[in-house]
Amino acid sequence: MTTKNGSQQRLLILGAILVAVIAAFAGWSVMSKPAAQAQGAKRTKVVFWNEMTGPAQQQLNTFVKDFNQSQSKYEVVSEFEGNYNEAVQKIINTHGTDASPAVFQSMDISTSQIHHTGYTTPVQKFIDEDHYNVNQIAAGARAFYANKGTQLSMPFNTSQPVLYYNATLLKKYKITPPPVNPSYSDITRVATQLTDRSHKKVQGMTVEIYGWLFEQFMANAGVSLANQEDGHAGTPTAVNFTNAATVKTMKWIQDNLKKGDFVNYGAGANAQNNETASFLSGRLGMFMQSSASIGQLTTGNQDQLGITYYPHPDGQKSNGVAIGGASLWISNDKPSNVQRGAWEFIKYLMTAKSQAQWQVATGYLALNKDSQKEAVLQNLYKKLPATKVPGEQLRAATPNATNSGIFLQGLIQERNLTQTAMEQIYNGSDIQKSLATAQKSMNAYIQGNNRANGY
Amino acid sequence: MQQEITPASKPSLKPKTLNQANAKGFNLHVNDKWYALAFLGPSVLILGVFVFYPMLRTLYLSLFLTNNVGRPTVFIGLKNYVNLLTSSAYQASLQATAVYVIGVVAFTLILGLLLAQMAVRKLAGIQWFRTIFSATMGVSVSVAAIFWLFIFSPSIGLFDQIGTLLHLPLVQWLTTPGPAMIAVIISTVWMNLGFTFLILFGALQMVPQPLYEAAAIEGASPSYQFFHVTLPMISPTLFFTSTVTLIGAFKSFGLIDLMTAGGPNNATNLMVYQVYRDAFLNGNYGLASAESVILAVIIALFTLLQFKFLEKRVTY
Amino acid sequence: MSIELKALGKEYTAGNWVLEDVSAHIESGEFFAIVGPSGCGKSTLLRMIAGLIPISAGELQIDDQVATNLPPKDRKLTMVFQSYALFPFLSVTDNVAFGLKARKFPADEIKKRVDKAIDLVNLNEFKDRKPRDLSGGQRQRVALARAIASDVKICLMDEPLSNLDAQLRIKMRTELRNLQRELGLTVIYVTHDQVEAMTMADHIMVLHNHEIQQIGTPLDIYNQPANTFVASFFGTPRMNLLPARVEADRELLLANTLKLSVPEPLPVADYVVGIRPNALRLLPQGAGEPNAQVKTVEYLGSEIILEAELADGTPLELVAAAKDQYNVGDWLNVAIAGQAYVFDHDGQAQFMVEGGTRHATGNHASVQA
Amino acid sequence: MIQTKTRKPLRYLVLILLAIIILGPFILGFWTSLLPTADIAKGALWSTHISFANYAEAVKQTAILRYLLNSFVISTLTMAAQLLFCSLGAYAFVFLKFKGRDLLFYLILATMMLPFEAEVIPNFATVRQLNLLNHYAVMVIPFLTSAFGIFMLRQAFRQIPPELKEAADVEGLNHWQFYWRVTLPYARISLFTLAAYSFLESWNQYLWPMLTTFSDKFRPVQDGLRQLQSQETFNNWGMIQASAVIVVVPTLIVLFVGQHYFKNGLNEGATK
Repeated sequence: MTTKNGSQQRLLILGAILVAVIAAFAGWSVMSKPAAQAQGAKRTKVVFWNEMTGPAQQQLNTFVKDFNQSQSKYEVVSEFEGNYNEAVQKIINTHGTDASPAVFQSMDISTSQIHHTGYTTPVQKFIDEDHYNVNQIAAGARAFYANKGTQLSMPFNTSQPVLYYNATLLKKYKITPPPVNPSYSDITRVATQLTDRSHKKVQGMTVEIYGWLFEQFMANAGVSLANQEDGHAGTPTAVNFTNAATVKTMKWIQDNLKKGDFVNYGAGANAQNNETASFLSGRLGMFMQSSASIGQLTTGNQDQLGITYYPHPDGQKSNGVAIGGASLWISNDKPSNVQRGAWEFIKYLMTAKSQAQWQVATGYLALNKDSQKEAVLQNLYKKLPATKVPGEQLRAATPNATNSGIFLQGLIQERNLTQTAMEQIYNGSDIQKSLATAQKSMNAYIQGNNRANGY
Repeated sequence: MQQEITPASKPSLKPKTLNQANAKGFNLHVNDKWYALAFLGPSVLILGVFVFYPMLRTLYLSLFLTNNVGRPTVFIGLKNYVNLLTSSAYQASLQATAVYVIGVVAFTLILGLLLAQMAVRKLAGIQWFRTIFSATMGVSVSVAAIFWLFIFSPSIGLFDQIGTLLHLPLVQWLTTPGPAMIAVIISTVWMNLGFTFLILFGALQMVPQPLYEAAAIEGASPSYQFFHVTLPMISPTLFFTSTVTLIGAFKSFGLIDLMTAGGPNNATNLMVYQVYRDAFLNGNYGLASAESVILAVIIALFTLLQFKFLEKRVTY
Repeated sequence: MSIELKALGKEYTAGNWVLEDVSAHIESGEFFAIVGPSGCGKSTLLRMIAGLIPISAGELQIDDQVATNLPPKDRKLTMVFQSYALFPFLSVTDNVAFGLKARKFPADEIKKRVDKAIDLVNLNEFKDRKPRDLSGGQRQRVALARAIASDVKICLMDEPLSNLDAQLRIKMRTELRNLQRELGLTVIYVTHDQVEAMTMADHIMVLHNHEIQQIGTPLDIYNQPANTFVASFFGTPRMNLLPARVEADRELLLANTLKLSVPEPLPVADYVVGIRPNALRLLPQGAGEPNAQVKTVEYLGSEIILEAELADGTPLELVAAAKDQYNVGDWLNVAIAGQAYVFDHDGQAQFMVEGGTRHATGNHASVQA
Repeated sequence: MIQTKTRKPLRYLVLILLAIIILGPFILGFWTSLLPTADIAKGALWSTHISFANYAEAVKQTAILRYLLNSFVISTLTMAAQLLFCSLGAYAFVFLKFKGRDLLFYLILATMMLPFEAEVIPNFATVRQLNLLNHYAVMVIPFLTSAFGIFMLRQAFRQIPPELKEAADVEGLNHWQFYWRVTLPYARISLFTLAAYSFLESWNQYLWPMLTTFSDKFRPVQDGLRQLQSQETFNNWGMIQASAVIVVVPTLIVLFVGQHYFKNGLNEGATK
């Protein structure tokens, strides 16, 4: 009796809540929509997928808004798709469906994979059609996303691996700063002096367990990681981790770790957070990281920040490092007017003004050569001269097969494997053996992958 | 001994061949196939397309190498399985899953039982506690993950602050392997508690009071009563709850994704997460299919165990 | 193993007494029944004795030791529940052994006692069965065996037979009684069934309205009810209670119809007179003025129960011989032929009249004892 | 028991401790959602600037309300569909007579053993083929029915006295009429339980929407929170906590209002 009445009453209340909430939401979404829809009705919609977070995302959203206001033909809709790794498979998996993007950002090491899907229209097509002056874009960045003379995608957010040092600390302990293009022994010297003179209160240097850094050591030494000239001449069939330069580099790190002049912060986001925190609090003298960290390292840092090029092995000239970051691609599953809109958007992002603003806002390098003249960038350099260094490093290197990235599918695996090897080496394992194990696994992977794809 | 089952308590997993009205009614010889088609058609279609077919397809895919757009290209037999079972990374993932599942099931049950036991006795205001104890049923994965992410976050999180106050060594909860596993287990257990509490509480309420009275008079201490009356009485429900929790733990994904993304150093890289990684991050669909098959077999075994027990199950 | 209840009381919420001033003495080896309608507090009293619920007032002595605040397990008693309280997951043997195991008796001692107890209740063939595979009577015996095995001499029973069918109940009454005598148990037996109490108990405590109505042997209770409640509670069919007033000097007029002569003059007041149906006689047709009309006729085989209405509308139950024929609507001529109990208007017994002689009633003595 | 009298304060203490443990994350989440992020970042769990600013920010800057709407739409549709199709299916297994019924029932029962998580790869391919990606449909269609729901309702329908069906046959009711007029009203408690269960199940979906939605327009709330979490490199804790609270409050209300049903329904499920 009572329970029945009670239960029916509760049912009613529940139903009412459900209906009310849905009605409220429906009302809200209808109210908030018409403006946007009316505006977009006549325009060609260009869906843009990106993986930018934090300030970079804010800046990117501003670009999108400005682009949409700057013309009336296209409407770019920006969607954040998570991290780089997630985005690659999302892009591949949605291709040919209504859900796919017209233009998307994809990370450096996915270049070969995306290209091989055949799902994209190389930007070269639009460069040719428009007679777009591609020379205004940094060559080192372009080379990374080109294959056999064809520009596959447009480099966008681009960083350089650099070495950061705490200039104030060095001054305090009366240590000569490393030269702008240091060799391994230059770094060893500074690390040893820092550790000794601070009585171990400051740790000299750390090299994060990070496959990207492993690749850059090889690039700067001028050795290929994969055969077929790092894939630029054809599909690689094997990798070479056990070459003399790599062994030498690993030995350099291992020896210094043993001596206690270097320190191991591990791998992953954890390591990055920790080394940054230690560096900012003056407990770590030097570390290597993407130039995109500059913003984080300068805001609120009382100490003066020093930046050098990526270190190179002794007894040879530095070959230059490859860039990191991501590029913009145009999908070929959209009608030509949409693809055209995508290209127009890319062009907008690559203007000198946009690129200068991009570097100031994010720390990624301005790729348009004319950006250097822009007032915003000049102001930045004036305020923080060290921020010039990454750009100079990029321009200093002549692109060649070994410093233009690795055109290989499965670089995610490569990084996992090399990181495992680095971890073992840092913990004192035999260098040759650790590298050989990683190499064997990677070669097996490449063979399987080539077989599966019929190369 | 004889697992004699009284008709009322018989769990009806077995369809009765002669059914109710139709067997007795005058439409004895009617065949309702057109009705059956209309009534069952939609369900059969959906289950066929989204449950049956995919299982077969997963099995099929697991025997292949897949190319960079996910199509099976080269038949390699059981090679994916061999590779997996010999890979130390996959073994580590299995091990992490085992630790996680055991931890989650054990603590969920123990705490759930404690909550239920505390809430079952009559006390003024006990209704409030019962409501509170069931509250986490209303919490979804993401919310739970976000709440706990904050609690575990370094320097600003609750645990860190308490640790600092007590001058305990700081623990980097989510970025050191061991503590990260503990953190995800704690979060999962918390999320599970509401449901587990409600079920176990219901079971405890159904234990007849005279059993406790008899036990008390016969000289059983409260703890003796708990182990020799309460536990045996609710053992069917306990079993049900543990298998549900266990299967749920095997399927855990959201919490891991949000809190640790399988890290640090793959310490919380559970089986489902490994499937996701290999398929939707690495694009290795053949291998991921093999991992899916292994996962499905394990879960199916436990589900089967549950069914079997339900069928044999004795209701007192 | 005697038990002494000294002015026991129970309140669940302050000032709200469900039992008040309950005092009694239960002799060692006695079968003591507590009877009353449902809700009278008889189970509460039993649970207070068992220690399952706290005693709010008074004192409980078991074997001359104060036990008021002892936990149940230290009261040296055992209990048989209405629902038997068997552990469904344990076999008969394990159920019987439960208490012994809880008290950590040595295994051989447990086995000896359990075997003996099971033997006593004739459950040897069912030792390994689970309760669900036993009939109601068998379950009842398991509960008994468990009580026996504990080897304590006080056994509390809470309506142990009420879940059995009528025939089995009668059989079990005898068995229970025999067992109790054989083992020399002190039994406190709660029941709502007056027949059970009458047939089994040495002494009966009648509870009603939160307090004791009467304590006495079955015979006392039946023959000398202390008040109208006790009078009407015991005996089948129930005693007729008729309003009465003083009509003449030595005469009461019952329900404005029947006359009852009393040996001495009574103060003028309202009275209630109780007459058991079998103390009423049906006079042959035409022997006098008909004074009651038949409303229902119930044939029991050996006799007939008649429900009639006196002239002023007061209902009256009578017993008639089976050989006679009655129809609804027949007029009867009813006369008093046996004992008549006179109660004051509050229902307290005054005296009993039989054939015009007065007898004392209401064994108040045992209440005060 | 007698001892409990003295233990009462102790039991309250334990109860309160347990309540704090259970409620702790809620309270902390709610509390920090009221604090300025700057204070949280400093590790201060106390602030004089208590406000709902984080909520305003969450609603204005993120699509949190859109996520909620999406989840409501998806969960409500899924719930309605499961009620319909599961009850139809269960009806067929109880009241219809046709060839292969038992075999079919066993097959459907068997699907309960197959975890959806292990089948996402082909299922993704299927919905991609059907061009359902990034739409409500992709999150509803695979869950239009459920083996568990059919099983549970079948149990409930079997409790319907056969006399009712016989009476209906005598009255000349066909199966549709009997299904609608007798079966559904008779099993309404079980239907409610299934409704609650399927709604929550759908509400808690995480992996599948994560794989199949690519825009805020369709993204449900679980993945919406993930989106917020991963977009914020400089952890804006105040706003994230506010979003989490916005998400949890509706379900908590539903839970407390419908508590009675969950309890009964769950226990029915657990003990049958």
